Amino acid sequence: MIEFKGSHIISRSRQELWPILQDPAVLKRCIPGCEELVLNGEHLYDVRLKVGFGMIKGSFQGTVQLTNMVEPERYVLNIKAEGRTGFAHGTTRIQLLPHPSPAATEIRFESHLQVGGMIASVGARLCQGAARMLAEQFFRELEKCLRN
Amino acid sequence: MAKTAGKKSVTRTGKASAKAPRRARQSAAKAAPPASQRVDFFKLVPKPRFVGKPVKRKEDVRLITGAGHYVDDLRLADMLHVEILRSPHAHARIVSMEVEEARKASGVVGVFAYKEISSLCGDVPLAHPGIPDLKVPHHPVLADGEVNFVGEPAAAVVAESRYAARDAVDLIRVEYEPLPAVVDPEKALAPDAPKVHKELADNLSFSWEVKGGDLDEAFKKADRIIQQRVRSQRLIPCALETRGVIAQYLTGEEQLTVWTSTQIPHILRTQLSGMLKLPESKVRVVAPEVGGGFGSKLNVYAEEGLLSALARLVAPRPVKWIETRRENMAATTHGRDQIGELSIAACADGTVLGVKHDCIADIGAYHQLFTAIIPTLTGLMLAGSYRFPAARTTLKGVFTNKMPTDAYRGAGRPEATFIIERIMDLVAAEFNLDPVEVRRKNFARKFPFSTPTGLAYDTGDYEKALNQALKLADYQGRRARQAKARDEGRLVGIGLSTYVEICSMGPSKGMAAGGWESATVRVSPTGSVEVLTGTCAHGQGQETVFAQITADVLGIEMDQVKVQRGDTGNVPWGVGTFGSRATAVGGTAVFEAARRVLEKMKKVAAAALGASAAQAARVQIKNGKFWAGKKSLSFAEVAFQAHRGLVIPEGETPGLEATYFFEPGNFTFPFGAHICQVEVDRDTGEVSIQGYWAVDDCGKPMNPLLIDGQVHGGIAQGLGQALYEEAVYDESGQLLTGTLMDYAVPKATHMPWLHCERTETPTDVNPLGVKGVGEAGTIGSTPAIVNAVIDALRPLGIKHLDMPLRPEKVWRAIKKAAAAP
Amino acid sequence: MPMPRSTPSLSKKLAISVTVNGGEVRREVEPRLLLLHFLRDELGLTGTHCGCETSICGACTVFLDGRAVKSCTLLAAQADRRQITTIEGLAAPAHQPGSSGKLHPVQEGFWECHGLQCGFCTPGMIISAAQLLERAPNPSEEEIRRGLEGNLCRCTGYQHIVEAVRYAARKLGGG
Amino acid sequence: MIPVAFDYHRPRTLEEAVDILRQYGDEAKVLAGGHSLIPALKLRLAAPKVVVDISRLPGLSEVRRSGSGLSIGAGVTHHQLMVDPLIAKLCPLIARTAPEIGDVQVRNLGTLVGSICHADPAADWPAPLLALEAQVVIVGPEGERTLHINEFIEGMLTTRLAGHEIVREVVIPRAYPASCAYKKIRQSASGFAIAGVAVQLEKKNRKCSSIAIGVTGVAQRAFRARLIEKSLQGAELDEKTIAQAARQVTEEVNDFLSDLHASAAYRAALAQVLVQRAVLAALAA
Repeated sequence: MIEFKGSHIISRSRQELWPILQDPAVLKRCIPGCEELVLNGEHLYDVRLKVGFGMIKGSFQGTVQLTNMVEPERYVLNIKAEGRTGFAHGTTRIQLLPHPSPAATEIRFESHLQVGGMIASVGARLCQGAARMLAEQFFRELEKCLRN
Repeated sequence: MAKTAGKKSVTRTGKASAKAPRRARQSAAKAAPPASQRVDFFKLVPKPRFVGKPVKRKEDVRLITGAGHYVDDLRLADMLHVEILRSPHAHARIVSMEVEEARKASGVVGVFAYKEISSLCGDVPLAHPGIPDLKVPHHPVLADGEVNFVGEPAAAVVAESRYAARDAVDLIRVEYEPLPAVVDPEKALAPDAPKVHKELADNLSFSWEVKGGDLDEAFKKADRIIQQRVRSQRLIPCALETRGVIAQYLTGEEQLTVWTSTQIPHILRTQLSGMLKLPESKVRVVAPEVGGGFGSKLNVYAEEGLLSALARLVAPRPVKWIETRRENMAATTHGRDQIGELSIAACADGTVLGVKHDCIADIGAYHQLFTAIIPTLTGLMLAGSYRFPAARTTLKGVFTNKMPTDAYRGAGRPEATFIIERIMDLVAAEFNLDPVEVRRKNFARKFPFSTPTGLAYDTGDYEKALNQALKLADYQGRRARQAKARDEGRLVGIGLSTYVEICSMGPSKGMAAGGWESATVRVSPTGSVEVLTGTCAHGQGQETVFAQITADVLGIEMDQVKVQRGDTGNVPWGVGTFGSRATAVGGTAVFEAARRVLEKMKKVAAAALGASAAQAARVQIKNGKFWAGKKSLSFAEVAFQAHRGLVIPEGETPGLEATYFFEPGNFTFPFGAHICQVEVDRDTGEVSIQGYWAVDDCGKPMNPLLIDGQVHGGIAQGLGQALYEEAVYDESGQLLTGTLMDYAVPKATHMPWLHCERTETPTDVNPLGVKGVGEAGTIGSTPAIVNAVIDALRPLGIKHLDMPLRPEKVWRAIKKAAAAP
Repeated sequence: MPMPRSTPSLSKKLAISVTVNGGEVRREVEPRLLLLHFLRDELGLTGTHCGCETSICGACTVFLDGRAVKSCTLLAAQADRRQITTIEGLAAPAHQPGSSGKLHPVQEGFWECHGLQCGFCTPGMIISAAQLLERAPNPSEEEIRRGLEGNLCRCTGYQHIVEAVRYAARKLGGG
Repeated sequence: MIPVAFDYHRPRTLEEAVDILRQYGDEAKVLAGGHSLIPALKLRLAAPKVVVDISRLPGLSEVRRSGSGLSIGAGVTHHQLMVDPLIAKLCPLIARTAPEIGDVQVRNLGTLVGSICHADPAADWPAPLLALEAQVVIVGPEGERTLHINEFIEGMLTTRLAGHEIVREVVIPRAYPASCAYKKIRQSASGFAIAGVAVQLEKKNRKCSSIAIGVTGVAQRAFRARLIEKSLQGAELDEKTIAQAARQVTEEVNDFLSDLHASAAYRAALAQVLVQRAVLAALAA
C-alpha cells in the first residue's frame, strides 16, 4: 500500500481550474506516460499508460473515475490500472483550496494506492518514490499546460 | 521404554468434543519388543568400523562434480514445458479469462484452467489431524472462480519450450474483481472480517486445546503472574532448489510417473492416486536428488496434481514445470506464524508452577498436508525441559489470504521452545535471578518423564548438557566481562536456551500418517549390497549413514553398499524424511533388515561349509569372511551360494533379501543447551554475535561429522529467524518479501563461528540409541540469540522484543527506552 | 479489463562460439537466452544450477575468462568468443571418460570437511571458493566469508564450507 | 526468469553504438556489465526491443590518467577498481568503496558506469562520486558533453542521459589524498545501501581545510551534505564537533526514503551515525 500526500500551488483560481482538471486533453497531456485517454461515461475515462523510470517500464490499461465531486472544492480520483507487471488500484482525494492570492489555488492531494503483482513483490521499496515522482510530473505538466 | 503420562489428568479437546486427537494420543508402547529381547546395534557390533566415525559422505563425489541430477536436470524425449499463471491478488473473483491468444502463440500446445482440469484432478489433500469440526475449504489445483492468496495458480500453459510457455502466460487475459482481503489473523477473527472462504461461516478453521495439571492451583500459589505476548513470525523455507515436477503418462502401460522434488515420495504416491482417481499401482513417484526441503517439500502440492493431470492430457509426452524463486516464495508453504498470549505462574525462587498459552496460528488460505497439525505440536511441547506442574494451550487456526503455513524445520517445536525459553528469562528478570539458576530450578530430572501435556520423555540429562555448555562458553568469566562492558556503557548480552524436542516421528498412533519406516537389504549373487529405504534424504547424508550401519552389520566395506531411496518403483514402501526421524526410525529399519540378512548368510555359510550344528550356531564374520570352525567363505561366495540354490539350509528359501518395517515405541526427545553472546550497536540497533556455543545430545552419534553439519545448518536457520527473516505481506495481502533481494537468508558473513560439543544420553526407543538431530540447532538457537539481545538491552529496561530483531526494531526500542522517564 | 500484449519472440538468432571447459562449441541462440540456460539446456551441463531470479544466490556461478560470474545474469551472447569453465570442467570424477580422476583441491576440501549437504549450492560455491583462493591464497576466516557472500547455502551454516576452503588453501599451498 | 525477446547488437566502435541507439531510441538499452539490465530483463520489468552490448568496445575497460585526475571507462568493473594501482594511488576513496558493492561475482562483471546510469537510490557509487566531484562524459549523435555527477543523476532511476546517448567514462578531475572513507549499512538480503556515506577530506594544522560528504541510500537521490560540510570546514575535527555537525543531516533533504527495510526516521538516524563514522574513519586513514 502506498500512501502519500502533498500540495501544489497553481496559478489559476478554483473556478478556472475545476473544468481544466476534467478536460481529457489536459489530463492526457499531464498524466505521466498517458498514451490514450477516452471519456467513457460520466466522469469516467479509459486510459492507456506507459510508465517508466529509466529502464524499468510498464504498460498499463485501466480507468480513472472522478467521484464525490463538490464544485469547485473537491473530488476523488478512483484509479484502476493493470498491466503485465502488476496493478495499481486506489483513490486520491483532491481538494482545491483558495489561496491568499486570488488567481491561485492550492491543490492538496492524498493518495492511497494498492500496488500488486511483480511491481509489489520486487519493487516495493521504489513504489513510494515512484508515486511521488509521478505526482510531481503531473503538476509540472499541468503548469506547463496552463502557461501555454 | 515409552510410558504413558501416568496418573496425571491430561485432556486434549477440540472445540466441542472431548475426543482426543489421534496424533496426541499416546499410551504405553506395545509395538516395540521389550529392550531385553531386542538386539541392540552396539551389542551386535561391539567395535563398529564405520558407525560413530566421521566418515566422509558417499553422496558427495557426484555433488561436488556437478554430476548429481535434480528434477530440473532431467530431460526426457519429447518433453513439454509448463508455466503457471498466478494470481496477483490476495483475494479476487475471476470474472473472465481469455486464453485464445495464448493458445495460438508460437510453440504453445495448450492452455488449461480449472474447467479443463477439474474432472481429472481433485482437491489438494490434507492428512487428517483428528481435530473435530475442522473446517476444510475447497482447494483446487487451479483456481475455481476465486483466488485466495497472491501466487495461487490460476491457469497453466503447456508449450514446446520454457521460453515459449513463459511468453504465452503474458498473453492470457484475466479479469479479476478484487475482494476484500484479510491478512491479520486476529482481525480475521472479528465478526465483521472479510471471509477468506465464502462457503464457510467464518475464518476459524479449528480450535484445539491441550492441558494437564491443576492450573487454578498453580495460579493461586504463584508469587507473581507474568504476562507476555510472544510472536513467532512467518518464515519462508527457501530451500536452494525450488520445487519442480516432471510427469509422464504412458497410455499403453497405464503408468503415471512423477519426478518431483519431495521429502515423501510414498505419501505423495498415495495422495496422487486419490487426487487423480488412479489405482496406486499405476502411479510411480520418483524423488531424484532433492536440493533441500526443511519441511517445505513435506507436502502434496497443487502443481504435483496439476502436472499429473496435464501429463494425461498430452500423453505420452512428458511435461515439466520448474518453480521460479518468486513462485517458491509466494506459493511453497511458509512456516511458523503464531501469536501466543502467555500467563506464567511463577514463584520468587524461580520455580514456574504453570503456564497458560492462548495461541492464534495464521494458517493462510488453505490446508496443506500438515497445516493444522504443526501448531498442535507447539502445545504438546509447551513444558519444554521443565517440570511445570500445570500447562494449557488453547489454539485457534485462522484462515487469512496468505500462503498456507506448514512444516518448517522444527515444525511447532521452535515456537514452543521460543516461548518456554523466553519464559525462563522473563522469570529470571522478574525476580532478578541468573537465567541459569531458573533453568536448573525447573529442570525435569527423573526419566522417563511425564509432561503435563501427556508426553513421555524417554531419557535426558538436561543439567549435564547445560553444565558442559557453561564450561565451553566460560559462562562465569563471560558474565564478569559483561558486567565490565556494561559499566563502560556497552550493550553486551548473554543468552541461553535449554531445549528439548520431540523427534524421530514417531509411533504411528502419534502421527497423522504412518510413524514407521521400511527398509530392504538385498545382496546380489556377486555380493554387492543394496539398501532400499523409505526415507528420502535431501541433504542429510543417509546414503552414508545407512551404508555405515549396513557395512558394520554385514562386515563389509561401505563401498560395497549402495543405498537407494526416493523411487516408489523400487523401494517397497516408506513414509519419508522429516521430523528428525530418518536415522532413528529409517536407520533402525535398515539395521533390522541387515541383521536378518546377516542371520541368513550365517546359515547359508554354515550349510555351504558343511558345518556341524554346534559350529553352525557360532558362525562368525571376521575380515570379510564367514567362519564356521576353521573353515571360511567370503562374503561374495556366501551371496553366490544363497542365489545358486544348492545349499539352502533347511527351512530357508533361496535369495538374500530382507524387508523390515520398524515401528518405534515412542518418540525420542533430544535436548541441549545453547549459549550466545551478542553486542548491540546503540546507535544503529545492529546486533553482532560475539560468540556461540552449543552442546547437543542426540543420543548415540552415528557420524559426528554429519551431526555437526546438521547442528550448524540448524543454528543458521534459527539465527535467520531471530535476526533477519520474515515473510512480510502488506495490508492488502501483497507479499513484499517476494525475492531473495528482500527476504534475508543468512549469508556466510552473517554467521559466527559455532563451538559445538555433545553429550551422549542414549535412548532405548530404538536399537541404535539414536534420537535425531536435524532440527536441534534451529530449535536451540533462536531463543538463545533473542535472549542474548534482550539481555544486552536489559539495562535499558527492555524485557521483550518480537522477532526478527532487525536493526530498526532494536534501535526503536533503545530510543523509546531512552525517552522513558 | 484487457491486458496489453507482449511481443512474440521474433528476434534474430545469433551464431556464437564459446570455449566451454576447454572445448569449442558453436550454436545458434536466441539473443535473450541466458548463459545459464545455454549451459544447461543447450550443452547439457546441468551441474550449474538455478536458485533465484535476482542474482543473489550464486548457485549458477561459473568462470568467464577466469572470473567467477553468475551465469543467470549473463546472456549466452555475451560469452561469444570467451572461455567458460563450469563445475564439470573444474575436475571430473574418475568414472568419466577422459578424466584424470583428480578432484580440484576445493572439491576435495568440500568432501573432506563435509562442506555440503543437499549439494544444490555446491557447484557455484566451489567456483567462488576457487576464485577466492586464486586471489587470496591464504585467506582469513573473514576473507573466506566475504569471498562467499555471493553464494547462499541453506543447509550447512557455512562453517564446514569455511573449513573446506582452508583445507584447499593448505593443499594448494603445497601442504 | 525469462526475458522478453529482443535483438542483440555488439557494435565495434562507439560511433556504431551511438548510431544503433539513434536508430532505436528508447526501444534500445545499453549493456555493459549487465548487472542492472539483465535482472530487470529477467523479471520483465524492462523489455527493450534491442540490446546494445558495449562491453567489448576498445578502450572502454580501462582506468587511465586524465589530466591530474583519472578516467574510469564505461566497461570498468567494480573489481578492477578494487585492485587497480592507479585508483589506489590517485583516488583511494574509489578503491575503498568498490569492495562494499554487491558480492564477488557482481563486482567481477558489474560496472561503475552501469550503476550510475541505473541510478538506483540504494546504489553505493553516487556517494563517493559526489564527494569527488566526478564528471560524467556522455557521447551522442551530436558529439560529446560532460555533466557533473550531481546533474547527471536526476532522481530515482532517472538520469539526464538521453535514449540515444552513451556514457563513455567517468572522470575524477584531480587526485585525492588518503583521508577518505566509505561507510554503509547493508540491507541484509540484497547488500544494497540502506544508508551510505562517503567522506573525502583534507587537513591543515589539525583543522579541516576541505571536506566533501556524499550520502546515498536514504533519499530519492544521493546528495552532498553541504550543511555538515560547512560546519566542519575550518573546524578542528574532534568527536564532539563531528557529532554536532552530523545532526544537520536531517536538514539536508526532506524526502528520506521509507520501505520495508527501514523507515524514513531510521534512515535519517543512520545517515547521521554514518557521517560521524565516515569522517572519523577518514581522519584515521
